[in-house]
Amino acid sequence: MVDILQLATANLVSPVILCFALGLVAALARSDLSVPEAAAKALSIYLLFAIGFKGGVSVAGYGLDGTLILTLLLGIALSAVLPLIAFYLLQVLSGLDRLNAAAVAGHYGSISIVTFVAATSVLEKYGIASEGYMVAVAAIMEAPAILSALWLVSRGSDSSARMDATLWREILLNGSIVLLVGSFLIGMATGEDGLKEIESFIVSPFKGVLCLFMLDMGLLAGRSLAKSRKSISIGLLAFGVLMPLIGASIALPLGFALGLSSGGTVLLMVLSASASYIAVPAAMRVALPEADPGVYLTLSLGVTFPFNLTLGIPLYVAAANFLFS
Amino acid sequence: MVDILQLATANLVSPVILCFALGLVAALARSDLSVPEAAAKALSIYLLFAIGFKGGVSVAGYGLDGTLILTLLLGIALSAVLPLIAFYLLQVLSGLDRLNAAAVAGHYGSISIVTFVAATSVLEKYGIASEGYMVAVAAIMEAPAILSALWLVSRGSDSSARMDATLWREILLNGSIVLLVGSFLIGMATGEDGLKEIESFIVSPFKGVLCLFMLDMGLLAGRSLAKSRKSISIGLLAFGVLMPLIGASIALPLGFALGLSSGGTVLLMVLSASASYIAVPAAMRVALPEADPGVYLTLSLGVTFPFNLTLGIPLYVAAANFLFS
Amino acid sequence: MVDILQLATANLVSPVILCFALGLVAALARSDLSVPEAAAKALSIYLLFAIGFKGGVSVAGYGLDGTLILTLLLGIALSAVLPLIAFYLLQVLSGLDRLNAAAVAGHYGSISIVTFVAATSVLEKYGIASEGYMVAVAAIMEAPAILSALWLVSRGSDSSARMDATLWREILLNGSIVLLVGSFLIGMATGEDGLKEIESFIVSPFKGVLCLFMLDMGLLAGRSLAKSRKSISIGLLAFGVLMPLIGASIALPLGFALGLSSGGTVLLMVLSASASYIAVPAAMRVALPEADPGVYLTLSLGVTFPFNLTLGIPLYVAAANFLFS
Amino acid sequence: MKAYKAKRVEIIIETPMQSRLTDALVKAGVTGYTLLPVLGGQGRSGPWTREGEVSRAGGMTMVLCIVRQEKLDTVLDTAFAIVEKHIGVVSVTDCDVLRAERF
Amino acid sequence: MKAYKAKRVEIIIETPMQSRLTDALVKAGVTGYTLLPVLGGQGRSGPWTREGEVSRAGGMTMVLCIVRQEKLDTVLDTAFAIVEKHIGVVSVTDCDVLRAERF
Amino acid sequence: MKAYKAKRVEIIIETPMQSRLTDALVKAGVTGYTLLPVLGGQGRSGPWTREGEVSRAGGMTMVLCIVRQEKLDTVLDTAFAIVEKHIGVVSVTDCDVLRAERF
Ligand SMILES: Nc1ncnc2c1ncn2[C@@H]1O[C@H](COP(=O)(O)O)[C@@H](O)[C@H]1O
Ligand SMILES: Nc1ncnc2c1ncn2[C@@H]1O[C@H](COP(=O)(O)O)[C@@H](O)[C@H]1O
Ligand SMILES: Nc1ncnc2c1ncn2[C@@H]1O[C@H](COP(=O)(O)O)[C@@H](O)[C@H]1O
Ligand code: NA
Ligand code: NA
Ligand code: NA
Repeated sequence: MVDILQLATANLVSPVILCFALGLVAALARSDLSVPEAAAKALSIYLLFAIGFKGGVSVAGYGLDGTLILTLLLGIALSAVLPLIAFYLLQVLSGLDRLNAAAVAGHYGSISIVTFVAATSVLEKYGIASEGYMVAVAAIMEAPAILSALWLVSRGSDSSARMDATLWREILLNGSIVLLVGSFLIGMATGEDGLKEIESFIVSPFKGVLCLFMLDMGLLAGRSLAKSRKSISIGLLAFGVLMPLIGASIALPLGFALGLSSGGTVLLMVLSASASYIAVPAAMRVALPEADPGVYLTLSLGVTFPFNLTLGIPLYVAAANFLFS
Repeated sequence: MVDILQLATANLVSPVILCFALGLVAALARSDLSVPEAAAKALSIYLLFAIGFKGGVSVAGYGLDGTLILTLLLGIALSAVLPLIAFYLLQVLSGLDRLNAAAVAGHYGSISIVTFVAATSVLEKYGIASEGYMVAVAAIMEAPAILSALWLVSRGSDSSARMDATLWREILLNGSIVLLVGSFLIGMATGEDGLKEIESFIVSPFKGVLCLFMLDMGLLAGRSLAKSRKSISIGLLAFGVLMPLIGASIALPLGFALGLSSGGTVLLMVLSASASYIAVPAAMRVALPEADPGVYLTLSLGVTFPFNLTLGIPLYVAAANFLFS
Repeated sequence: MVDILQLATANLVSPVILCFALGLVAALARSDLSVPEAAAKALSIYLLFAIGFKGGVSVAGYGLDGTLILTLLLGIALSAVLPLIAFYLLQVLSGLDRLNAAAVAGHYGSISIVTFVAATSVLEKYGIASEGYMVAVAAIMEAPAILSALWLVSRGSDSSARMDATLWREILLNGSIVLLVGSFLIGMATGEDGLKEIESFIVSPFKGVLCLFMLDMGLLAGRSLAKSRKSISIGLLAFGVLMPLIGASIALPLGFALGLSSGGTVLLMVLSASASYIAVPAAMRVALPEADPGVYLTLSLGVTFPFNLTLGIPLYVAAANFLFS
Repeated sequence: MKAYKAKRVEIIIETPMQSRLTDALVKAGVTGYTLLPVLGGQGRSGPWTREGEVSRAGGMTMVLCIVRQEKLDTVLDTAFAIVEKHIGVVSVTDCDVLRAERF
Repeated sequence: MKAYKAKRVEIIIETPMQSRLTDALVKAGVTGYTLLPVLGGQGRSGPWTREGEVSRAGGMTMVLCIVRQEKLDTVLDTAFAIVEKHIGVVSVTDCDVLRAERF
Repeated sequence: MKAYKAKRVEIIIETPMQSRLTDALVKAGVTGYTLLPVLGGQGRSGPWTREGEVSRAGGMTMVLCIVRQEKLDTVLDTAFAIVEKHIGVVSVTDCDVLRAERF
């Protein structure tokens, strides 16, 4: 227990978390502090590129072990199944109608890449190694959850989910997936030599860039909380905290059973515990326009994201530590 | 004297100054060279974050000495009083009406954070230490001057100054103050450990980023000079050069008396000598819409800023050196 | 021959090239991956500043040798004459009308600074030194080609080329020329001392930034290919590959005769071989509005740029190696 | 200068729907359209802004489409079918255009 | 497609005043508004551009507000009270809107 | 609120031509204009977008110019002379403005 508390405290006073807090406070105090949209997008391109590339280089170095395929399949399964659990939990905890519950559920099957990145840098700090291909697992977990969400809606009588080929292409070829997978492959192809060439761009300044991105995430989270506070009931709030714990608890034994390292298992837990706020919301606006973004964005960005960032990640690290030692 | 000249010359051939000069020349020659607005804002976020964070870390390291509170109070006093002097000087030197004179005066009580940043890197170059909390003094000096300016206007019969609660909130919670103070507190909380994590983002590339920002400042200064040359009389020009010298001369003995280090005193001089071009203009557009931005922006950005950058800072360093040794 | 192949292969698996390929594939697959306009411009400002500055520093270090003036004159001559050759070649290879042929020809006399930058980092990788002032040659080669293109048009009866003083100013003072020449002069003025101050900004992360810029170039090239595939005939395609080879072949003996180093000769070849996609297209929209951008942009960005990047540069290096050893 | 009567259709639509709308407009026979960025706004679903956003989900785009009067109904039907379930605003103004052959 | 008459009010206002204007418009009963970025321009106070700006002071924003005809006067009075002493432009156009219940 | 009749001229023009157009408009006697950014669009010359662009060549800018009715013809002639050989769109709408003395 002490261990967790220490981890959590150490985690809380890191620049990364405090930058998030600064953004949150600034937005709630209605400061006009803001990161230009183009700069925020540039920061996210940098982070995706760096994290994908480093994952690829690490795979090039240590080779692909047999568990890669299995972990990818597990990722798909988790992404597809977690929404069903989330949907059920939402009906127990909140009065959300089928449509909105399905939309929210879709977000929790998918993943938040910034939570993943934050977890990676916590692991690094404690010298815990992890499989480089977890980046590929992250990429593959983005989309299946959307399907599950639409299936959940289509079971209802008043089905209005719209899924067409264009939407499929948009989801599978959305910028962040393409960049993550692409830079992963580039990292694999160029290996350590490639890394050496661009190390002082993607490795050394990485954490500082993450700080600025977290500032922006804090601003977004604060703004969405300030705007949609009313649409988030106690039940939904409870969901936003419980669901990541459930996701992580499911991922933990599975990662262990599959033979992932303790670091890899933590990352799988983080992927399961985190909720999308980029790819899924965009898909939902097209496929389920009647669902209220105030609900799903606020839950994902304003509740679950900060929870994972502050308490979740140290908890998952401690739990994996416990199981693996 | 030789010392000052040397300092000034060495200062003038630094990449930071030359980048400013490049921007100035490009704008005056009507080149279409420009930095996108989003990029300029991103650069300023970086600079504010880095300077605040490093200030905080240095306070965490050396502790808060007793003079902090006094220096903050002194900062408030300087920011409030300098506009009165500026107002008087303007009436002596130029035919500016009360409204415009008050608006200009407000800019000179407040501060220019880029001038502050430029001074910091000159100090660093010469290995002159300064109090980390000067960053907090910079933040606290932003707003009081605005009040003084509005008070100066309200004394006139045709008062049209408008100050409401919203404007107050906007001034006190404006993005740059929040970011500067916030990152200062983050630096204080995380200390050297935090700095180590993000050092290669906020320390090593700092000066290079400053160069690009100065290029943009040069473009802005040049554009404002090209546009408003006519509205700047000889009297106003003299004011733009005299006022910083007066501000610095007032700050010098006060900093010394308060027991600030020589570096800290230089920074206090720079804060007093510099004129705002971000926070105050925005406030003036709301509170004194009839005042002409062509006058106050051109003076602040086109005259006083380059003066401080090129001649002022070395002069202040030399003066402090002289007094402290 | 083995040498070239090795060079080409090593070149192909570098992160820089693969990032270009990623962008190309993403655009052709119609992914929504994109770099915000402001970010792309910021990246290009960084690259121009860094390459100009480093060129200037290297001139400050090794001094200006007598060939500088001659090389500049040669650059002007190449830029002015290559369009004539290109124009003739286009009439042989394609059915392009006079107007469009002249517009395309203008692009090939001018230069692509990113190709130049990419070549520089290939040279660096192999430890091949080059004259720092080649940056100035790059700058001077931007504009003369535009004149030649307009002259080619004006010879036709239905002359509609419009060249006025404003356009002249726009071309000669266009942002990239001013920034390149300006930072070159700054580098010359501040020398190694200046470089040391900003080295960790403009040297270490350079290649990483280039990667992201190449990603964007790939996206642009892919988009322009996807859009204008139909307007590019086999003849034009052949031109897009032949013309750089011709340009480089002309530059090789001239660089050698002039006494340039082998690295400098490679850069001169690259400048001759590359086609503009920033300055010239903008000038053509004003001066030759009836020419089809789908033709000249696609050729320059979609055909010649990738050709130089992947096969051209290693070929030029190998050819210069052969001649100089 | 001879000017011709036409209709200026202005549609503010969620960014993720924009390509669907413009593809449909082109199918419906418009000769062109122009996209303008939108910074933020407010409506029944509350205020929003693009500042700091990474996702396209929350934003809106303005689609401006100038059409001949006789095409207006087709264009509005097309637009309506797409914006129907979505938030967004469609407005039509009379205008005069130069170079009528372009529309 | 049934369309309804409405008024399209377009206000170009200094960015630091934008939130005051839109707050006032909402109080005056408009159902929504849209903010468009402005790159630059020229007027009696000379030319300006947003390029490279860090401060919000020098820029302008376009506020677009579609209102029912009967609300127009209230909206214009509100707008005028705020832009009165400020630089900026207010224009009103007749327009037709779909989904009138939204306005 | 007293409003005055005026004309709202909206010109979508290639960015490299913008300064020529606005210089000419000012010479032709307009009291001001406003520049709006354009994200992308489609026309006879195909679709385009500003995303990732470094060159100004491929983009367009919207020039908005409110003029008194009596100046309209001069303004349109001026605009036409410049956009004539270029891609781009010119449209004119009737509008009411506040503060007529500004135009
Ligand atoms: N009356 C209006 N005038 C202008 N824009 C509006 C209006 N109503 C809504 N909008 C825009 O449409 C978006 C969605 O509106 P709504 O569907 O009412 O939430 C808003 O955020 C505004 O950008
Ligand atoms: N006639 C006009 N048409 C369009 N925009 C205008 C006009 N006059 C002024 N503006 C805009 O309003 C701003 C301020 O105008 P002014 O108050 O005349 O300086 C200008 O910079 C333009 O952006
Ligand atoms: N009917 C239209 N409505 C709105 N914008 C148009 C229209 N036609 C063309 N445009 C704009 O003008 C640009 C050039 O059109 P074009 O000259 O037809 O290629 C397009 O890319 C659009 O941005
Ligand atoms: Na998840
Ligand atoms: Na001051
Ligand atoms: Na060339």
